[in-house]
Amino acid sequence: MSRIAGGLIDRTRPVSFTFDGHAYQGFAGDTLASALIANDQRTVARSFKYHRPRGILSAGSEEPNALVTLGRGTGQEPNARATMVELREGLAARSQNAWPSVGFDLMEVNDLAAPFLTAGFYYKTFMGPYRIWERLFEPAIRRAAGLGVLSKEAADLRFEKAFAFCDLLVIGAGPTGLMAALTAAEAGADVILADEDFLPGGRLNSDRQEVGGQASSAWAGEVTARLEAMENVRILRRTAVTGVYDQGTYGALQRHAPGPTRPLETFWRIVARHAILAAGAVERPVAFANNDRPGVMLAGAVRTYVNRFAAAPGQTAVVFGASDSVHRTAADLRRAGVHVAALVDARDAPCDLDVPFYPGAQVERVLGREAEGVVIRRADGTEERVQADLVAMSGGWNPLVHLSCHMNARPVWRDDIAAFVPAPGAVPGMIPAGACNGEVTTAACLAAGRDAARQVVSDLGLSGASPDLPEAEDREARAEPLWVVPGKGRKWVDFQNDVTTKDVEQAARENFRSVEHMKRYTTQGMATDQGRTGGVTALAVLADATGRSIPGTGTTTYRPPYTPVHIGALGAGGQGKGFAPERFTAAHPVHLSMTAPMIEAGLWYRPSFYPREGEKTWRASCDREALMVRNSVGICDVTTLGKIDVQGPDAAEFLDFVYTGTMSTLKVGRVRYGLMLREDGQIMDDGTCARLGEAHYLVTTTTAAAGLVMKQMEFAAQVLRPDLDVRLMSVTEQWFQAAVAGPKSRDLLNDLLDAPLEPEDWPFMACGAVSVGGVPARLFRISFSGEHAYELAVPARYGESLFRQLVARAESMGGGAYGMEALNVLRIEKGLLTHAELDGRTTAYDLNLKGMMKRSKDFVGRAAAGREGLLDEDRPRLVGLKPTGAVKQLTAGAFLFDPEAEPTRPNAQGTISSVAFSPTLGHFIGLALLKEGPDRHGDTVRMVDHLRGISTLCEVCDPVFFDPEGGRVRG
Amino acid sequence: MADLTLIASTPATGTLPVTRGTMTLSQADPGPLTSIAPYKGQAGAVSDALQAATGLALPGVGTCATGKGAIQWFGRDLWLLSDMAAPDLPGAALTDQTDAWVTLDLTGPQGAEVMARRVPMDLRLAAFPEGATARTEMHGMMVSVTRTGPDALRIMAFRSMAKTLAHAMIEAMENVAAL
Amino acid sequence: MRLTCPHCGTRDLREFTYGGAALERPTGDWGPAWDAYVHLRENPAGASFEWWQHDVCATWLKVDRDTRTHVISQVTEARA
Amino acid sequence: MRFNALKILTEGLTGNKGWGPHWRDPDPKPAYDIVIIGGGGHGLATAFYLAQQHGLTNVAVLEKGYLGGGNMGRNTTIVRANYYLPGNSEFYSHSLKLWERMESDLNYNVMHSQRGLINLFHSDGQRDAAVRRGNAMINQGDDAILLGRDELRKMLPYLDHDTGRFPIHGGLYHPRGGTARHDAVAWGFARGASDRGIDLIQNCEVTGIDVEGGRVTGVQTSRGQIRARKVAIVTAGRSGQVAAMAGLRLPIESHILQAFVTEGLKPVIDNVVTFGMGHFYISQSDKGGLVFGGDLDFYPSYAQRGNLPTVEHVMEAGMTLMPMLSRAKVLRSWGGIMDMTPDGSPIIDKAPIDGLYLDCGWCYGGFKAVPGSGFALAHLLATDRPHDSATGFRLDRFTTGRGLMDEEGTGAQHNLH
Repeated sequence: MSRIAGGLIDRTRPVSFTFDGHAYQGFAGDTLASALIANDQRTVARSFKYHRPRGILSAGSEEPNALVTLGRGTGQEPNARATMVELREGLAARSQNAWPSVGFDLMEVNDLAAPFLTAGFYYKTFMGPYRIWERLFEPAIRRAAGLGVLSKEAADLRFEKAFAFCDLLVIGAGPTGLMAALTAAEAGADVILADEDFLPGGRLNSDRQEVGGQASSAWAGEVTARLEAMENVRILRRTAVTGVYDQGTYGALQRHAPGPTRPLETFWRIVARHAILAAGAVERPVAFANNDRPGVMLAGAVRTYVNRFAAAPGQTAVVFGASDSVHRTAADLRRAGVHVAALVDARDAPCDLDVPFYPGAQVERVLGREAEGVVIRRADGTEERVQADLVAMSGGWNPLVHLSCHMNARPVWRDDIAAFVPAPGAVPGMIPAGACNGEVTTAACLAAGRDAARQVVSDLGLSGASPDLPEAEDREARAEPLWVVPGKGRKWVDFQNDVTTKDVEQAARENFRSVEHMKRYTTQGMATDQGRTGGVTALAVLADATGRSIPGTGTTTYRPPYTPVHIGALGAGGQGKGFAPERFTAAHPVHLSMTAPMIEAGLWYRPSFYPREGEKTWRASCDREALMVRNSVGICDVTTLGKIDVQGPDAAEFLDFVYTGTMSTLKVGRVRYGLMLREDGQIMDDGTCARLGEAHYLVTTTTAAAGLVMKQMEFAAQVLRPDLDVRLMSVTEQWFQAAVAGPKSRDLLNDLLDAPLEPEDWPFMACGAVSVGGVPARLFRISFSGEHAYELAVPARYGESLFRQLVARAESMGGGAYGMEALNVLRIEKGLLTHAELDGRTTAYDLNLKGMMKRSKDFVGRAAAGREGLLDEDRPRLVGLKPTGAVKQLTAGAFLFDPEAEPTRPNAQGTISSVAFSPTLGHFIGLALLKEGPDRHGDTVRMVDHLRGISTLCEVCDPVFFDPEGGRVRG
Repeated sequence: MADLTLIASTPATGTLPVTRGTMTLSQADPGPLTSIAPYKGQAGAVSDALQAATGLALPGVGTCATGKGAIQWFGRDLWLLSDMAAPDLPGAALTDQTDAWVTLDLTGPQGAEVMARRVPMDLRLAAFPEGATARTEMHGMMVSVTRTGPDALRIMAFRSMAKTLAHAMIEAMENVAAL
Repeated sequence: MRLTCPHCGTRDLREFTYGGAALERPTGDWGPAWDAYVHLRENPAGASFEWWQHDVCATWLKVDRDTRTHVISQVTEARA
Repeated sequence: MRFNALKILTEGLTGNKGWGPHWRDPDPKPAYDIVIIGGGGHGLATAFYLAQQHGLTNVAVLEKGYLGGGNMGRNTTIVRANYYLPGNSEFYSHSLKLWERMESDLNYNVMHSQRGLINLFHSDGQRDAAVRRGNAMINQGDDAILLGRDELRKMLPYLDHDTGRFPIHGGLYHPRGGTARHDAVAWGFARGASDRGIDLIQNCEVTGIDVEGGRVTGVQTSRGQIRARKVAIVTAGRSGQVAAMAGLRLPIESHILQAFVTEGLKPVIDNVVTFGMGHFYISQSDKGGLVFGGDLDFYPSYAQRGNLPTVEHVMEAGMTLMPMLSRAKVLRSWGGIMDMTPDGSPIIDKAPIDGLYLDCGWCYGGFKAVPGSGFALAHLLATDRPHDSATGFRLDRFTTGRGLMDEEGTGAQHNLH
């Protein structure tokens, strides 16, 4: 055990966990990483390409190495960063990407082949012969690549999403963020403070320093408590702001402490009038040989483990860097009882610690598979080997500029701190402050936080005294950039993706000199940490290799998310039925009670057919239902058709504009069939238009197009014809509507309605008010079956009851309910259209409806429909088909050819849009779009359905198969 | 002609009321609903006529008024009268909407937290006080939200989506209760 | 992205639908003016005048928006 | 330098010092026979085929940034030939054949992987539409197989076949569909063109197109004037701006399409799966990342970034289709700028100005079209006749209404395809 005294862990609450099956103990307040360190687990993972053993590099979300799998089986979480996993009782973590074990991984053989696996090697080999890539090379590469394993089982994991609004979003709860939040909150602003960690404070919890006369961690705790007590402050712990979007919208992912019914995570969309980016900075590694070995750790992380988690990452340490902060690291290690074998400062700087000190020297390489020592190159050029199991390194700090780049701004280079900082004005409304903006002392961060908040307070028009700045460390921490140590060996710049300085140099030699080319060629920065630690180092190597400065070489941009986000969180609510609302008609319980299989139609559910005892196939039910309508009476729930109420002094003129036909001449109490075009002249939808009053119409649409039609009509009313006084209102939901179709439909209604229908008042295409059971209803004598038929509408609350009554009466008359299948048969028999024919590519001309376009008036789509190409004679146009060959089946989706032609694209003459078996006619019938179709009635064509393996000859005929004179519908 | 009685059924929300934590969701009956869309230049006259007939004038955008019945702003040039039959209003397009909506009442102190899981609007009391109403979106549904009390919100959605609405609300209530 | 509906105030993008470039519809038979209206686009990289609908209150809007930055400088009712 | 395993071996043994540039970085010459504006996939492929097919090498490709830096590096790398309408059908069929010989053409492993593509359907109507499309593919000589519920369940057991919002009835399987390594395609074409003598000029922004007497004479660039007998605009995402330099207005609106990749995972999705009802498509890269995308953000944009509603919709679609995804983490997102046309199909044609050629309007299908487009444009540039595979991509089809190729049937609103 390497547990030491002190720290911010709760020693009264021990926590048991396992790693690779071994039982360990940590404490509440530990991360998995700190607990593993405290239990002397050095190798915790394997790298992506070479499968090199890896330890823990960092103490934050920038961790490239220590990725583990949590849990097992359904719901297991691959690629969890040990540094971000809050230790909890029973946590079971496993190493990944290693076999048989993380200590002995056979794939480590890749490391021996490293000279042949350099940047981009795979672009230069594995080519041909035919399909050998898919069959041999690719499967091997795929198995070797990847990290953790995703369970293929669907887990029932609860994630959620939420919206939040605030005056000020403070991103990061380090010294800058805490001070900013406090300043704004005390002025009365509505503040959200978000921090990735479960403990606010940032580096105040990691470094030994005083703020306001007390330990910095205590000050952080005190401020957090003050903020928590304020009603105008919300502190979101464990929350990473992941993305910046337009007009002050921020995405943020909150992990929750586990609980039985709790969501795992909340994905927040935060709308903030202002934001302060106080994200801090992460430390850079130094590129020296074998800098990836377990035991090599960032110096700041070493301090975090020692000071905050009371876990010593080693017994004997070498500390290496070119900044004052490495001296601080050495001091903290000593205080923690870790032997500091060498403090190596690449600068020629003084040292006031009693440790072996190497000014002007560098750590040249690490010895051992897990660090056992280092080779130090002294200022005089001589070498010295020093034993150590911990190498703390610091190559300087990268301000966390990521969020400032999400709206395309590129960060700007500051030579004085050798780092990129956010571009001014990078995100409207967001002020970068503190370490992420290049501040290096605690005092400067506190002041920057307060100043940024003051600016926001003033912009919000608030006032109030700002809190006093607490006293804090103000010593200028001097640092010099330190990128690459000269010497042989492989030096890692991207630990996870195994990219070394050699790869970057080779990329430059191969002319991948643009930083984007280098990244994509070497994969540097493309791993789960997105190059957060080593990215700027890689840039420095590329700059050196191409003889340019770092800012002259460029920077890469950062895109959301800042830290990886579960698809389950971003897609919360989508699983199962949640993806889109479900719509049910009022008669849904009746359909279910009649055991009708329900099918989706848009968002609605509609009955497919109503099976009766003895009916073994859907066809048996469908045939019976279709014949029922032809011979007696059928009832069909047609509620889902869109219904739009159009009223106003100019309603008639308006409808003349949106329909191809003329609705202004329609008499009150009558219905007309109508076509609506898109402005490009092709059909958008068809339906009926009923005139209920002089200035009152009811438009029906197809189920699928209801929303689209409403939108286009509003557009026409508000944008195209604002001169017309008309009001549109959807009444789809208000009315339950049922079709009553068949020769006995009038008898049925006469038995049902409060007053019988006088035949002379109810000719075909009449409409009007009726009463049923005392309930005011609407009746339309319209037909989608070719039969004498009506549609009866009642307020939705009565829908279920009405449908039951209708079906019961129909059944007593030898009829019954019919579903979508029979409806489809009936309409095909009559050559009536659905979206199988109105597929968005057909014109009125194509469907033999050219006469419905009243070109003497303006209407939407009129001009474009007149384009010559839309009136070409050889366009596929609507016909009927009957099978005449040996095979008596037709299939929708089949193509049509001349009987002797090869069934290839150049010979295609058309396609079949709809087919049905007509029980009335006793054979299959189809609707098709055939070149010059209307001129080819009586011709024979061949139908070929390659996919279903069906081919047959058919006769081209009129698309109206049944009762072409329409006697039944009018009778 | 037969002796026939049609039985009314309520929107199919599943079993309500439901309580999760501090919050309760119940189905409300707002009585008759009528949409009122004044024609061009008629809003003032329609408001006057409505006031004369019912005591309720057309309220401003985003607000509602209550008296014997209630009237709420409901969209562009559109209001919704509830809990009373509509009077004759010649300057406006009226439609009966009584059966077009499912109406749920969400009561309890965490209404804003629950709604924050569902709609992209700030519904905290300070931003959305009593008398405020809004049209907004909830997971693919177009809804209306009205604050009917400090601890009470009323949500309306299309009747056909009653089940989805209730499910979405209950799930949000569960999450708030658990966190 | 957030747009400010003249009725409802500033709302999330998910409540809105883009409806095409804000062009004036020609009259008469098909010709170059119609081709320009239906097909051709200035497609500016910068200030762009667009029709949008605020779906939840049904208002069609004219939006002046920068296509490079998504900054919205003005929203009015379509025919305000 | 020819690439092969032996070369890797010898270089590996000698310190990898012998690798040379994949392409040259020449300064622009004062004049060329042909100038291609745009060093993306299509421009580079055009250059390669001009040299390989037509022996034309007095050609320059002008790129304002770095090669392959636009949509070529921001897509979901899907390669397929599964179109329904004539015009598209023969073009993508030809393009797929070029993919199948690309690695030997280029001596570059672009990791073209024909792992199969499946389009799901959820109703009888959608099945019929899928069959119609599959029949069109077979009419064209390509491959298509109809999968029923049970076959699909065996092939893709991880889908939520029954309890998702749109239960799955089956799929249209296109075995030759697949993916490729997008960047490598650009680099391979660049290397092939450069090796054959074509000048690839990076950091060279075209600022003007010179037209004299109705004829193109050259271009103005950030690196000076370059004269040319023929100029091709191959700048998807910026087509409108570049065409405007010649006074043209195009039937194109630029829209954002976002795409996503997860952290690396061991193999879990073997094919390309397309979920039309949810506007969602997904595959897994050889590195292990799940690469997926959805629909446009639906507003015009040049910002190369989108907003959350689309992001969330894509993720929700993923969750209803394959709930196992909940534990995968999105690592990176990006946005490409799509040239959206009124019928969703592209344009390869002469412009109404002599010597000016257009290759644009690829909507979001540009990646798979790279070789086909380069081949067809090279043919048009070299012969002034459209290639047989691309006779349908005429600019005037919108004006006349003849030969529209609206695969989605959504009409002339650019963003709806």
